[in-house]
Amino acid sequence: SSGGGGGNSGKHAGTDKYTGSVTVGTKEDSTGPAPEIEGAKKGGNIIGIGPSDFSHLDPQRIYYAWNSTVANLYIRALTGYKIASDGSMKLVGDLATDTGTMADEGKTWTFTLKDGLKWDDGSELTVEDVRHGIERAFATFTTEGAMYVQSALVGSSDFRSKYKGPFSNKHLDSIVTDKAKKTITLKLKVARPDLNFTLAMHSYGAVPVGHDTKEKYDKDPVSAGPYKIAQHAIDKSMKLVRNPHWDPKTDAIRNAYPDSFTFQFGTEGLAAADRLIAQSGDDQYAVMAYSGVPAERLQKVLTDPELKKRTINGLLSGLYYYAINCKRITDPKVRQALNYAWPLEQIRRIYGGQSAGDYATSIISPDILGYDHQDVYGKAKKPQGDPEKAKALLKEAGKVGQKIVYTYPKGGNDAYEKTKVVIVNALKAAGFDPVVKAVDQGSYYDQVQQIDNNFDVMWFGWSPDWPTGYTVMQPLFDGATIANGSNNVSQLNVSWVNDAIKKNAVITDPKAAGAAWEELDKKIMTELAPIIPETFQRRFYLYGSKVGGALFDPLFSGFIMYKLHVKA
Amino acid sequence: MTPPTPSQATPLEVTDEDSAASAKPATLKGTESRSPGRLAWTRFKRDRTGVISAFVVIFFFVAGICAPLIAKVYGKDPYTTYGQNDPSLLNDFSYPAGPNGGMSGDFWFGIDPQLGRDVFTFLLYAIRNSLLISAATTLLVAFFGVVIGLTAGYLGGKTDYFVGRIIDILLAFPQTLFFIGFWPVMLTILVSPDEATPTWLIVVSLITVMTAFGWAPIARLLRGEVLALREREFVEAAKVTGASPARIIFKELLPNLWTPILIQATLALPAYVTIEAGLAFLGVGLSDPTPDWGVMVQNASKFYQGDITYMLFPGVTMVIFVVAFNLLGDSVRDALDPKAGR
Amino acid sequence: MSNTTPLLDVSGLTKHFPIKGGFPIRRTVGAVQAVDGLDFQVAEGESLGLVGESGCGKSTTGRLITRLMEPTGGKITYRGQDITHAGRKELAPIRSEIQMIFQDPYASLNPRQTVGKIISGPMEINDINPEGGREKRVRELLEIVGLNPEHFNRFPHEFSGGQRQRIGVARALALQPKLIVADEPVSALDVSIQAQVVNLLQKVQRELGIAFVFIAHDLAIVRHFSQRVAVMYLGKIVEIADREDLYENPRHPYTRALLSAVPEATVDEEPRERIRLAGDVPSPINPPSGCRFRTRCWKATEKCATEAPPLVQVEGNKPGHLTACHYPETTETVPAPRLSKDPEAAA
Amino acid sequence: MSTPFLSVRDLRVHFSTEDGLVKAVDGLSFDVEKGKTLGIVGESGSGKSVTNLSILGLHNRERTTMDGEIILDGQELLTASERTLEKLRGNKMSMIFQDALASLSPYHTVGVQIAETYRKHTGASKREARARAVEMLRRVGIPQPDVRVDEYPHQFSGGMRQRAMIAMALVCDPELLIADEPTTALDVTVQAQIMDLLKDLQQEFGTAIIFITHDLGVIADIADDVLVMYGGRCVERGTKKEVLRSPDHPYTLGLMNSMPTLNGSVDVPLTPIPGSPPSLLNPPSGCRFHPRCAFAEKVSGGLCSSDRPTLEVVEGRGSACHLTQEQKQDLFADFAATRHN
Amino acid sequence: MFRFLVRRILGAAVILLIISAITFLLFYVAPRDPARVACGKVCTPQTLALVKHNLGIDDPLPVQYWHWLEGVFVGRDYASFGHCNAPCLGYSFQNRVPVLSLIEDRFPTTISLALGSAVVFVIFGVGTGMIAAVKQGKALDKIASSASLIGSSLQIYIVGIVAMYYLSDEWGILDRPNDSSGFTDDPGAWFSGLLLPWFVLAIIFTANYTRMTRSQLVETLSEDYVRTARAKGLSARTVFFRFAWRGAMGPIVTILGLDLGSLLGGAVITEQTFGLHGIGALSVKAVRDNDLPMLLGVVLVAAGAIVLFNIVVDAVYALIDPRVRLA
Ligand SMILES: Nc1ncnc2c1ncn2[C@@H]1O[C@H](COP(=O)(O)OP(=O)(O)OP(=O)(O)O)[C@@H](O)[C@H]1O
Ligand SMILES: Nc1ncnc2c1ncn2[C@@H]1O[C@H](COP(=O)(O)OP(=O)(O)OP(=O)(O)O)[C@@H](O)[C@H]1O
Ligand SMILES: [Mg+2]
Ligand SMILES: [Mg+2]
Repeated sequence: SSGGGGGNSGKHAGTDKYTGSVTVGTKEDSTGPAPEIEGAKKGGNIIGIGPSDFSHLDPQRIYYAWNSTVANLYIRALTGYKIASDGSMKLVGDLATDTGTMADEGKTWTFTLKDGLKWDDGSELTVEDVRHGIERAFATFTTEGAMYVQSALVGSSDFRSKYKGPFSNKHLDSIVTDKAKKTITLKLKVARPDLNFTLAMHSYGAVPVGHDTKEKYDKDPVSAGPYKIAQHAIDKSMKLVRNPHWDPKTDAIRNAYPDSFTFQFGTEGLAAADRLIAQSGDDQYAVMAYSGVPAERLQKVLTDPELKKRTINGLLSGLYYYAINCKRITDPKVRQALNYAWPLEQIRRIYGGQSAGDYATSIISPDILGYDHQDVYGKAKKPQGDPEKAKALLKEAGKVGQKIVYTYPKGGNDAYEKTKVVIVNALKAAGFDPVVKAVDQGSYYDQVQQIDNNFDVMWFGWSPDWPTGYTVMQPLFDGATIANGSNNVSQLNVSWVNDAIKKNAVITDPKAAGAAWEELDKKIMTELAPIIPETFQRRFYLYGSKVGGALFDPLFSGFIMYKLHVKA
Repeated sequence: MTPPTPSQATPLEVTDEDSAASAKPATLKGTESRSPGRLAWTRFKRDRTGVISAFVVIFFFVAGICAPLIAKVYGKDPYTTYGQNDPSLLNDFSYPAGPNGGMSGDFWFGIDPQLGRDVFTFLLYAIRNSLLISAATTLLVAFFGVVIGLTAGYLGGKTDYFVGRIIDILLAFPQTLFFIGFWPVMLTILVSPDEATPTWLIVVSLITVMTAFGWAPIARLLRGEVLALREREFVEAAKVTGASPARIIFKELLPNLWTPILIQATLALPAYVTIEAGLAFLGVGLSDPTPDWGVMVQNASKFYQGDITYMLFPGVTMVIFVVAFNLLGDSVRDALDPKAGR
Repeated sequence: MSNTTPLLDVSGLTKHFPIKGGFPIRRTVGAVQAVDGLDFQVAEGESLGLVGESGCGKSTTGRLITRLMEPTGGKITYRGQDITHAGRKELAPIRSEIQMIFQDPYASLNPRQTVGKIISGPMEINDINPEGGREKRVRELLEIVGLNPEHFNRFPHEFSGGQRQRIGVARALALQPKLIVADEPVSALDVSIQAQVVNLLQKVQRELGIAFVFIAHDLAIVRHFSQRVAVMYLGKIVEIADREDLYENPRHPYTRALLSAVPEATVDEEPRERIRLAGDVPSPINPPSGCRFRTRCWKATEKCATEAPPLVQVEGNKPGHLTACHYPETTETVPAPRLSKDPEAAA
Repeated sequence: MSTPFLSVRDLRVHFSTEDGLVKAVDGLSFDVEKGKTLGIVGESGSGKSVTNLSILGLHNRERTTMDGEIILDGQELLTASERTLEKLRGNKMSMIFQDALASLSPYHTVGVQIAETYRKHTGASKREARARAVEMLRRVGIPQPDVRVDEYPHQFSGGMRQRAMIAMALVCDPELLIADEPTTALDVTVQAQIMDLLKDLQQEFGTAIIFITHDLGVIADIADDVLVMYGGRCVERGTKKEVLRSPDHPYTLGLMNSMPTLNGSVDVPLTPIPGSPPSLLNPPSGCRFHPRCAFAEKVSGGLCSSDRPTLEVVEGRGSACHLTQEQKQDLFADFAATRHN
Repeated sequence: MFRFLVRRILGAAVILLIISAITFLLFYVAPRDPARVACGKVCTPQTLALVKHNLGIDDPLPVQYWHWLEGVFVGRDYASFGHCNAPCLGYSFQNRVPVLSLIEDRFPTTISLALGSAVVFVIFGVGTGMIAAVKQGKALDKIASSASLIGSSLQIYIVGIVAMYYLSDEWGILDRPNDSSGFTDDPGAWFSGLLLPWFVLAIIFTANYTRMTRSQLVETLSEDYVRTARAKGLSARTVFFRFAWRGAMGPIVTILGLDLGSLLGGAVITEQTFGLHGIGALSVKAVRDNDLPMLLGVVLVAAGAIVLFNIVVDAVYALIDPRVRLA
């Protein structure tokens, strides 16, 4: 609290090891119950503090990670990730007995349901419910969820024109269920060797056919997990209590120690951090639900041993980067120059220094299968930027004084107001003519995802939906996806890239696939430089001193709610 | 007769005797007369608090106006990221490495976290910008408020009704919401999509929108004053001699409204300083790296736990300025309107 | 003089102030009949006194004549020219000839203007450039009204009430008017000062030949100042006559009552016969039918309630002495009874 | 002679203001007898109201210095405590103010305002007090008093307000009534009504009245004794007849001469008093009237501008002037010729 | 009174209608697309069109406004949500619940904040003002006057933060602001959760009331009718409270009405500073989310509160001052 900071402390305060090395588990691994956590006892209430309410509770409308932190407590899909206390992940069967059986080079997938699965009203969870969850994703109101499975099932990204969803009492022919055998078979139009990963997304969680209230389901979903929603004041608070019909023996993933969870919304990161630093009253039982300790509090939290003890941290699964609009900046040399010029060090310093994360030097992030350190532009050595090299490249391209319109979302994260300053300085030093054009965060994505936008460099971020290269490369660089609203904001449309994506996508061996994606990464960065990778951000979360079992979720980058417990 | 016994005026009265008796000195006295303005000025000069606060306020304005000069002499500017350029100035968490917010002989008020800019010059320019915006807004608001209020009040009838309804709507409109909801949007319309929004445009539009809302209460107040003044006999006297409405409004009424106008202005200026800062605090209005009080407070509000110094400078200077200006306003009011006891 | 056109001719002058009300849409629901059908003339150089109780419409009449207000009805002719509804432009040439002096010496001078500006303002507006410049004229005027000409740079608040009223007179004189409407010019002044201003006005009237409409409620001052006097009651003239006629031979009961109520600073004589009027002047929104004075009149009959008495020369009056009464007083008329204190009885 | 009912001795009331010390009343003495009316005349600012507010002790004690003696029925008022005064005000002595609209509370009905005084001093019940208020309103001639009692002052006409004010002042049958220009703002017809009313009430109860006015005509109508004030001092005292018939001070004379009358000659101009009233911040030295006095030169040695003339009262009659009795006879006679009656 | 109320409420309705139309128009002036939010992480043009249709924003502007008005006056049918009874302010784009239900949910906080702090600042402000007026010119008066001046110069976003830091985080005297318990479900928690915001709001507002009360009282204390009351022999207390204070109340009530009007419309900065969930927070969120129905809702609530309190103030004024006639 007193003025001044004190000298440079040297190393960052996070763990050094990347946590997210994922493997595919066996049937054994998929059998419940989940391993007990040492010293954990049942009972109590855990409080989750967050800036805003979960945007969706309906499984088919859940996509974003923060929704998934709570979805984990009541939604179950065919597969899921079993996370060990060291942070390593295993893909296991959740509703299914294992991670499924692939046939037909990845075009046919079959899963068998476990016994004893029940909804929170005691009725049985059947294969029909699982199918319903997938078919529901075609409905007109489930626009927010993932689309991989739908596209794969009908073989078109405009899948709603092929199938209107289950409410017209028609089922997809491409899904075959067998109630007696408890099996469900998906027959895809295109090969998807990693469909078992895809199906772990909450977007494909099961929904009871008999209790589907369509749009209204979003407010009051039925639980298949250990907790169910008891009370929900939108944007203010939500309370989850035990689901008595959840049987731990059917669940290899989840523990369920607290009797209840209470989420309190409307507390921004800074205030939440302050609350947990003070931890008065019930705040001892609180965790920062999904927004971490902001840059401004890192020093306080990490330099105070008592506070530091109450943190967890980990790298975000995603990549923060700056997309270069290849339609406007057509010369790869200029894009390379931008990569050289970018002041990664200054930016990270604003984010809070070394503790805030690692410099990103590639497209694929460390959590992804097959990650291999690579650094085309030598950013690890010269993170502050290399204006000379950049200038030389610019000169070569004959584009000295090139105007660069840089944009970022205004109003969300104040750090971007600061990073823009160092970016402008760096660009100027490298011989560019930077123009800053902030866009109100409410319409930011809308605007940068317009094909004919007027931005050259756009702040952007991407989290893969499951930890394989496909979920990074395909959405970001597949030329076929270019359209208004597409995530290929670089608007990269290069045939060899498109081909490589297609080819890599069907490699069934995870190891080989990983290597192939890595290679593509390197090639894209070297030859095309459509983006400027910025950081693999590290996030710190505070929790109250009475909270036990705090563990960083490598997938959703928050607390693993179902592993928390109240300390005596 | 009991009511009209203004004792204050009595000592000033010119009696016929003294003029008749001494014609020569009367000539001299005749020219130096005590206008109501001068009287107010003498009253003001006697008010110690008022004079001191006037000096404080003037000090702020001078500091603001001379900011570039001072910065030049001092040898720093508010935009250079000293801390980023010289890594020893900021620690690993981007807080100033030195104690007390990095205050030193080089950086008198320290440097700011994250970017490591010079707080002293930043503050100077912040004062400059904040005062510029609020002073301009005050002037404009007063101008439009006066013109519209005067016209509506004097003309009455349909004009008055129409203006009155517009004022009703403006006063009922939630202004903060307008600012956070619509102002940024309107800005984007004005600027070509691949050009940076120039700071002058932000400033101008900010002033414009604040003026658009701000004139209404002043106009309403002045309208009321005009309605009262309009019934005064000296206005009728002017009408009897054939004065045009314009002449009556500007030559007869306006000089009598300087007191309420000045009072409103002294209330408005500090209010606009805080409104503008409040908007910047909410993230609309001026924003980094444009120096501004509100921007500084907003920044500081995030760092105060680790670096209270940074909060201290903008917070304390702003409070001092507003307090001084309010005190000054009070004294001006007392001087202009001695009866409204305070 | 009587056959030449009078300077000012007022006939049937009426002013009704609308009263807004109604529900749900506002509209005019009634009217304050402030002035209701006045007829009188003012000859050149003549002073007409206008007296009556508060609220009887004296000031309204003054404002109508000076065209500060738009009449609701009737006609105002100035030197043969109809100015009843003349606009600002049409009035321009006449403006300088009809001026006004106001009651309140504090409110009638703009506190933010110097005396010089106040007096030269009218000249500026009417673009009059007297020989030797306006400033010289201002000094002259100040001299005329008995103020130190060196004081033209001072502000009104530096003067006493009487002096301010002189400034008001100087302003009125600046345009060399033919007619001055003086609305209670001395009622706000102290007794000792009143006389100063009355004398000044009298001097001005005589020396410059200016006609006056002199509004007052002090009967003694009107008598002193005006050759002809009109008595108003509730928006109407009840009696108009030459000074001597009116004060010595009042024919309207109201005039009599008014005169008898004036307290006099004499102790020698036997107390005069007093007529005590009960109650107050009725509201001009709903004036009594017929003769408006009947509610307070001790002679009122049925006729008074149904028939409004015309303003005519009643029997026994000299020419020009007009009275509006069905039962005019004669000198022998039995004095009015001292009314009981309960005004209900009279109402 | 018995001790007078009210006796004011050498009263001095000074206000300290921003501009300096205002000597509003500067050495004033007079008596009032029971059942009699003392008329106080004087120009605006001569200290009439200030004098009478001191009797009731209504000045702000912190900003006013008061000296001298005010004895009401044997009780010293100037030094009396606020509690003593509270008991006397509205009860034994009461006051009627000029501007009835401003002086009546706009927030309470007339009846309540009257009843409240009565309850305070008699401890009567609400109902009794209300009945008393109705009775008082009837007594001062307000029509339909039982209805009017529940109306607010702004619903009354000017004359009725003044009556209500009188009713309020008289509700506890005070022994001393101070009327501060109660009729100045009213029309002559209403003024006559009010004065009749006061006279009747005085006859009935034998109240002592101090009647303040600037109109000698009103004095002639109502007063028994007259006190003429100028610049915070008394310049002349006497019975009404004495003062009006043979004024003994140039100021009184001037006042009379400057008033037009209903039956004097109209062709002679009025004779005003030149100049304007004195400032009380820097009052003229010596006799305060001397700058405006037509006879100041007639007194040798510039006495008028250097010495304050003493007021010598013999049997209630006296004036403060440096002129000798002979001079006065000479000079005043000339002057009287120009009178308008 | 009845006529006054009817007339004024009609006028208020017209104002609100105009304001809603302006808001509607201004919203669409912006190059922003509320559909994007509901379009998910991967947003194809087809999905976007679908979302637009779902939200009812594929109609032309006047039609949309007409539908909205219809909803307000006669209710409205939604394809996906069914019937929404009048007055229906629409469904929130972002939260997909009726706007009205969200507002109802947030209003208790806003009311608690406004009324609670009003109680504090009126009691303290008026009390101090009274003392200052009685002790005019004395030390106490001077202290009160200067304290109130400094108080009124403070800003919530400075004092609030500092107070929160010291009073609750560092010293633990007061609880951190928290509005999770309503008055009805846990009065104790409700009280302690709002104490700090009340306190801080009160510091800033008290000052105005002190100054206002003082100057009004100084004025009324010198009124003639107060002098009359003293002349009647009434005690100083009675004179002060029954007469002087009665006269001073009108303007104070006016200001209080205006303050309450704007506080009830949502104190954006206050709620932002303390992290409370009132109308102010809701409006900030509506803006961030491009949530037009929500934005319209909060704009109308805020404007409505102001307009309503204007009417209330006028009515109360007429009750205080019998001279005022309502028309
Ligand atoms: N409270 C006060 N503070 C300062 N000066 C005062 C105060 N009250 C009265 N005076 C001054 O004292 C003088 C006498 O005032 P006072 O009211 O007694 O006059 P008055 O004879 O009643 O005049 P009027 O006929 O106008 O009522 C005036 O000059 C007035 O300005
Ligand atoms: N602008 C106006 N609107 C409505 N009524 C008015 C207006 N001006 C005057 N009146 C009314 O007209 C009537 C006559 O008013 P006017 O001022 O002419 O009376 P007055 O004889 O001059 O009275 P006073 O002696 O009090 O000056 C009064 O009842 C007054 O209330
Ligand atoms: Mg007086
Ligand atoms: Mg008048």
